[in-house]
Amino acid sequence: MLFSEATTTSFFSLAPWLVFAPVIGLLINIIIGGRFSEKLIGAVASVASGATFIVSLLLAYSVWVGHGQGESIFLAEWIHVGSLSLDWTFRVDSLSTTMMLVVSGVGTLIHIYAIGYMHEDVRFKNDPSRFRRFFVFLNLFIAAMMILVSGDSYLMLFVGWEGVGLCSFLLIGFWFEMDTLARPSWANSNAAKKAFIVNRIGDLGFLIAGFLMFWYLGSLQFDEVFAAAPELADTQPGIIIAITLFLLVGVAGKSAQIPLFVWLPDAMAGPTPVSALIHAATMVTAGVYLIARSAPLYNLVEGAQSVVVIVGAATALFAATIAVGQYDIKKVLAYSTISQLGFMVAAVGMGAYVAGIFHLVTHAFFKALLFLSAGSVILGLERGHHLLAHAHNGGAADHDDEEEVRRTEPAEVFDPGDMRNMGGIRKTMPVTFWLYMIGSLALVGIIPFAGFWSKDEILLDASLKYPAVYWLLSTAAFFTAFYMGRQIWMVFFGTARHEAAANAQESPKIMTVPLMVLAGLSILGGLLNLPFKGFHNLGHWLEFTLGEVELLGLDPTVAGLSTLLALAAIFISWLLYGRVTLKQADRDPLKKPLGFVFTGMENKWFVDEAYKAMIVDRYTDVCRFLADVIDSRFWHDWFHEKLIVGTYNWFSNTGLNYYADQKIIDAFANGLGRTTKYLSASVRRIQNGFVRSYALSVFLGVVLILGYLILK
Amino acid sequence: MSPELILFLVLSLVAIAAAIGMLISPNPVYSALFLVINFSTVAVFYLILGAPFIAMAQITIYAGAIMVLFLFVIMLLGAEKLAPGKVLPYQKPLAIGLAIVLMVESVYAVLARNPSDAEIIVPTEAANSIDAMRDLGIMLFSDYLLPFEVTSILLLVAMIGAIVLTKRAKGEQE
Amino acid sequence: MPPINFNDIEVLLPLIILVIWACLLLLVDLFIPKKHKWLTALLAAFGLALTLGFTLSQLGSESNGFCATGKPSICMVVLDGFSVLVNALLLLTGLLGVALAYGYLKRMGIERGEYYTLMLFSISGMMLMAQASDLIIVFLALELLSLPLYVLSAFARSNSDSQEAGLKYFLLGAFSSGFILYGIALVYGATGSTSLSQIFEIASVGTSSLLLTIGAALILVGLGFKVAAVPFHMWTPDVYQGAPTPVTAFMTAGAKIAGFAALLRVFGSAFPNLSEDITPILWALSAATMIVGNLLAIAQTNIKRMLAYSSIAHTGYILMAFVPYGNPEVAPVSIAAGLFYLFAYTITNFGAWGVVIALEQKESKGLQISDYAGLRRKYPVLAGAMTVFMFSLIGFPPTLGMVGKFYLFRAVLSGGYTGLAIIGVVTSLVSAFYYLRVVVNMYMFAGEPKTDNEFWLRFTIAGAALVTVVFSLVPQGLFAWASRAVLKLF
Amino acid sequence: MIPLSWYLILSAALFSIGLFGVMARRNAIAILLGIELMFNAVNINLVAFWRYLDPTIMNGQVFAIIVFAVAAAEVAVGLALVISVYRNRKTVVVDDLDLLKW
Repeated sequence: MLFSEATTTSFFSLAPWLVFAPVIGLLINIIIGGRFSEKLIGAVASVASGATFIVSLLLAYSVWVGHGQGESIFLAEWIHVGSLSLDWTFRVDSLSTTMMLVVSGVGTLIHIYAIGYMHEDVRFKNDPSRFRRFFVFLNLFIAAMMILVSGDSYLMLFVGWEGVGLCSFLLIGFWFEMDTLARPSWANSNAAKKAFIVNRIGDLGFLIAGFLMFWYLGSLQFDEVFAAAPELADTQPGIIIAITLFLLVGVAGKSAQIPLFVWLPDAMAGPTPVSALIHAATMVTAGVYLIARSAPLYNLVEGAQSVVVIVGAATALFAATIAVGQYDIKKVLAYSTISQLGFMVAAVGMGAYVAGIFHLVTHAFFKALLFLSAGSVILGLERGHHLLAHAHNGGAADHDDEEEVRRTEPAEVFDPGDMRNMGGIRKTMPVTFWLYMIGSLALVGIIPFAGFWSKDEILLDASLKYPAVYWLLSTAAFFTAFYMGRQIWMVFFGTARHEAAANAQESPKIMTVPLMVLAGLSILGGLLNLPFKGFHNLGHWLEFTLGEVELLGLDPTVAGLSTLLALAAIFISWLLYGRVTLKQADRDPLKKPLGFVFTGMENKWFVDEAYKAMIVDRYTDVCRFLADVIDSRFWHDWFHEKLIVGTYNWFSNTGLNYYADQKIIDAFANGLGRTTKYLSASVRRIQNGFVRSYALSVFLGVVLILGYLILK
Repeated sequence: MSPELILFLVLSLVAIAAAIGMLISPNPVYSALFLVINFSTVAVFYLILGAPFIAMAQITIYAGAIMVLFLFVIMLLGAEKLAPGKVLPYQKPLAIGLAIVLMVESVYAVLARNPSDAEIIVPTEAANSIDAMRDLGIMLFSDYLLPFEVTSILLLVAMIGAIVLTKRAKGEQE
Repeated sequence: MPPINFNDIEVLLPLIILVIWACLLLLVDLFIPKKHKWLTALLAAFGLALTLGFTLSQLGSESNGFCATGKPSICMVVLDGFSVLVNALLLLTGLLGVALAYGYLKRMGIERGEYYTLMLFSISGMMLMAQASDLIIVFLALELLSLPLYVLSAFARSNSDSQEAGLKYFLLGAFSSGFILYGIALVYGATGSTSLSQIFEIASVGTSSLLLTIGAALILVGLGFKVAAVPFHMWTPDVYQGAPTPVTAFMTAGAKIAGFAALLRVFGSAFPNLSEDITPILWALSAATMIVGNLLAIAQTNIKRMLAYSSIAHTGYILMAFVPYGNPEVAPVSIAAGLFYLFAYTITNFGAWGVVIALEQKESKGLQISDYAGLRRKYPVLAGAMTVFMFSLIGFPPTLGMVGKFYLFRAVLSGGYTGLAIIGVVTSLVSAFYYLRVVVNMYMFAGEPKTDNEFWLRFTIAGAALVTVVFSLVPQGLFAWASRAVLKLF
Repeated sequence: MIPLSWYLILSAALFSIGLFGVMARRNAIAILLGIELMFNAVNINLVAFWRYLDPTIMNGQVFAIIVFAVAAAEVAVGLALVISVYRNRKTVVVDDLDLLKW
């Protein structure tokens, strides 16, 4: 019925299918997917995602036909209490359709790629059900993301926000039981937990912002909030600042900005398509979308905007320096993502919403391309390694004793993601090489690739509004070019540093074809918004939602300088990494000239350590104080000796081992939980099983209450 | 000092002494017997207050039926001898302290009643006790019919419960 | 003097039918052979359904029953929208309780017909509680609902845990009855009446008296004990762990609903003037309950005990709704939110206990959280349902728990109790830790859980999971019902 | 005539003693005795209030009678539970009943 209602000019009524399509897809896979072949499962999921893309296209078309007139599509009542009424309503306007197109478009390509990628995973693990699970999660993610971008109120946005967070958690921990020497299984589930906990901090900020909005503005619906905000800004500007800054906390959590970015690098523990889709192209940009969506609020308070810009720019530079010191191919890309997100946040912070969204779109193209190509490289290396293992076993091993092979081989710890194991892959995996080159050039910002145009627009805006930020971002861009150069030389040029790299094999068509599409988009993406009169397509498009925007031309100085910086950085990287092929055991050539600075980069500037020292350990101390002084001294003399034994054991085992054995990540993710748990474990000793003590507790309550009433 | 007052004080002392006796005698048989004394004294209070029916009920139900049931079970289980068990050293002092605090609080609450509380009527001479008892009966079967019926259900439930807990099914071994 | 008029019977009709049904069931059960006890269960369920029908037919009618001769305003029981809603919820609890119990009793070898009879009596006590408008009836209803629960807790006669639970529950329950009785006596002394409406009238003239306040506080203690509020909660984990699991499931929901219904009746209609004194106490109880319940749940390894602490924690959340009870501006929305939360909790809770029952083995085996490892692999539907329940208990969308918490926090905030709301939000974040542990166990660790295929149990679990999700998407109707039900009380 | 408060204080004293009994005794039956004393103390309150408030309305007395019945019902169930526990554990000492804790 929904279809018949759609007239030739307006497809708005199709909006709910944005969510229905992936949900139907995942339901099919859950219910009858057990009997499907791998291909069919992948096809169902991809078709579901593709359907979302088509719906997005139709919606975008409707907006375009209606001259940018968006529409809100009511689906059902949700919550009506007192003055608050919230519904399941989809908001279709130029901003949300842009996000829909990016998410569903890139999402569909990644679905297809994942069919090939996960096929290998399944083969390695002998568990077909995980294939199905993976695609169910992916579809769930698409559905949640669609709710996020199409929500008509902050609450609906929050539902999607939590939904994608859940999918992210599930998918980071997807390999929770995969135990290899290079990466033990607990590292995967800990990475998932870390992401979840850090994101909770951000979500708390979002929640507080939501409560404030409801409290002072009386609504959570976008239009109502924006309509009521100017008046509040006149009377109580502090509240608007608080709202925007608390929203920024949420953004920092989801979009991995300082100080909450620590989860994103660890999130690379998930399968590569996940890293590409969720942790590079779509979910992490939700924060940028949130700020762009809340533009009417941010425009009211300049102070908050400056904070956003500073956070973004600082993140951009900080993460870029860390990326220089990483050895894992995906970690480099992860820090690069953080850095690029910093660019976007800085852009939307300074009011250059078009530039921010433009960069979001092009970044989605080329970063997805880079991640997926990196995945292809990793799989290529694994295939090569696999081949070697068979060769060592006399080449007779069957696929049946896959597990056998895995168990016998760990004599040598092989990490297929370590760039020090690579080199010369240009020859063994030519297609991947060229795709990777395109992605890198787009990221580095070489004319005429997509990244050049979008990054340049951000830099131009910055040079006009915040000169200091312009220099920060330019430095970040320099580092970007440097680490990408370093990566390209180390991975693809020179000679192989490991047998596996020498024997790497090209990936199948199902993986490379989506990559080619992404590569095409990375080359041509700049056409969306060329800085020439008449070509500001995206600018005009978004104007419908964001109001009048300033359309800038090309500034030859800014463009020239940034290109020059990029080329210089690539040249330096060639001097260091490209001129001579490194040996596997070689120290990084940057280590000598930079010394401890490089050690800092290598170790992520010790942020994890600092968090442990400043937050986790202090929290532990407080808990320990409560446990030790209050609990142990106070209760123990009255209660059981067990407490002494327990505390003693805890100190000797947990306490000491804690420092000796545990990894920092582990401490961060578990510290909160474990100490709360300990606190809880000691308090529960009061529950000693004696009826009389329980009666005493009741009695104590009575006496206290009566005392309060009498003395009051 | 009026004889009424002296009677009240003596009875109070007996009642409290019996209660304390119940508290401190280690043998539950003695405890139960002390409680019987206490209940009987309280029945005299009811008489003084002009509620002869309640006094009778107190003697027959409480002191008679319930306490006999107690004694019966104590004897049945041989529960008068307790093996030394775990002790909770903090429990007693804390309980005493709290009980005294509660006592003080209640006394304060009683004495601090302000005049706006429901009017205290200077007690008239107790009505003819036969009439009073008839009034009670009428009350029980008119205004208080529902509580009366619910009480009967409550007793039925207690009966079922006691049987369920203690009756052995056929063939069930101890 | 006509002793009874038909209006009185009409007001209590569902209750009377249920009691008569229970008595008949007791007799009929004697003639049902041991092998066919399913018939008793079926008859009990049928009686509950019948009563539910009669209850729903009372929707919209309002009247008083068993009034004093010549004084039609002083009545023993009342029938209004609130009582109908609560009674319907209680009967639903009963139906779910029977569905969970049948297979379990058989499997554990403790199947006896009296189980269902006692349950029906307990429910009638709860229903009476919801309709009471006199303190005597409140007290009697409390006893009527408690006595069968004491016995049911000790129903597994060969199981030491169950026996211990029964005795502990009884001793502490009787102890707390002592307090409530003392409180009622003081209130009677301060006002000369036990009728709620009359107490309100007398208390609203003149200044508040300490005797009345203390009496009210003692009643609060007694009811706080029933709903397991800190610091009157200590019996809860022991009893919930030791009692046969279906009894626990029934207690967590039924006793809580009845306790809160009485709390609302007594404090809402008799003591709104005392709110200045009582509200801070409720505030403190609610805060302490949320904190202690959630904190102690973290350390538990036994799932029954964990859920027991979770039940304490949820008492704290619901109690939050009662904090602004004396403020007629906020109270209706807030109490309606509390009722909605009670519904959400009942459904979710029964589902979660259902899964516990499904996995429990003889001699208290299969009750560790670690026993849930590998559930996803062997029984994916069961694991999925449990995940839904855990998410609902955390308050994660899209579940009833999330909608309930939303209503609740919103009401509390609009009452101006920001501190309480913050405690609520923070403790629910903390609670994610222990609920998710169950999920992690089910999904991420390997293990060999065992369960029998019991149709009614599976049916209940699946139904509860479905309702938990579906009603979270369309909660409006229910909330509107709850709002209508409480509107007349203020 | 004896003032009302004297009765109330006597009742409070007996209630507190009963309460203390619940918390200090280890024998389940003795604890039950303490609870009975508490109920009894409340009854003194009820009857005294009845007498001093308005002796023509019998509601205090009716309440007292109902409390008797409730106390009897509680004792029946309580003693049955004690017997049942005794059969299982051969003890009536509540402190021994600590399988369930923490």
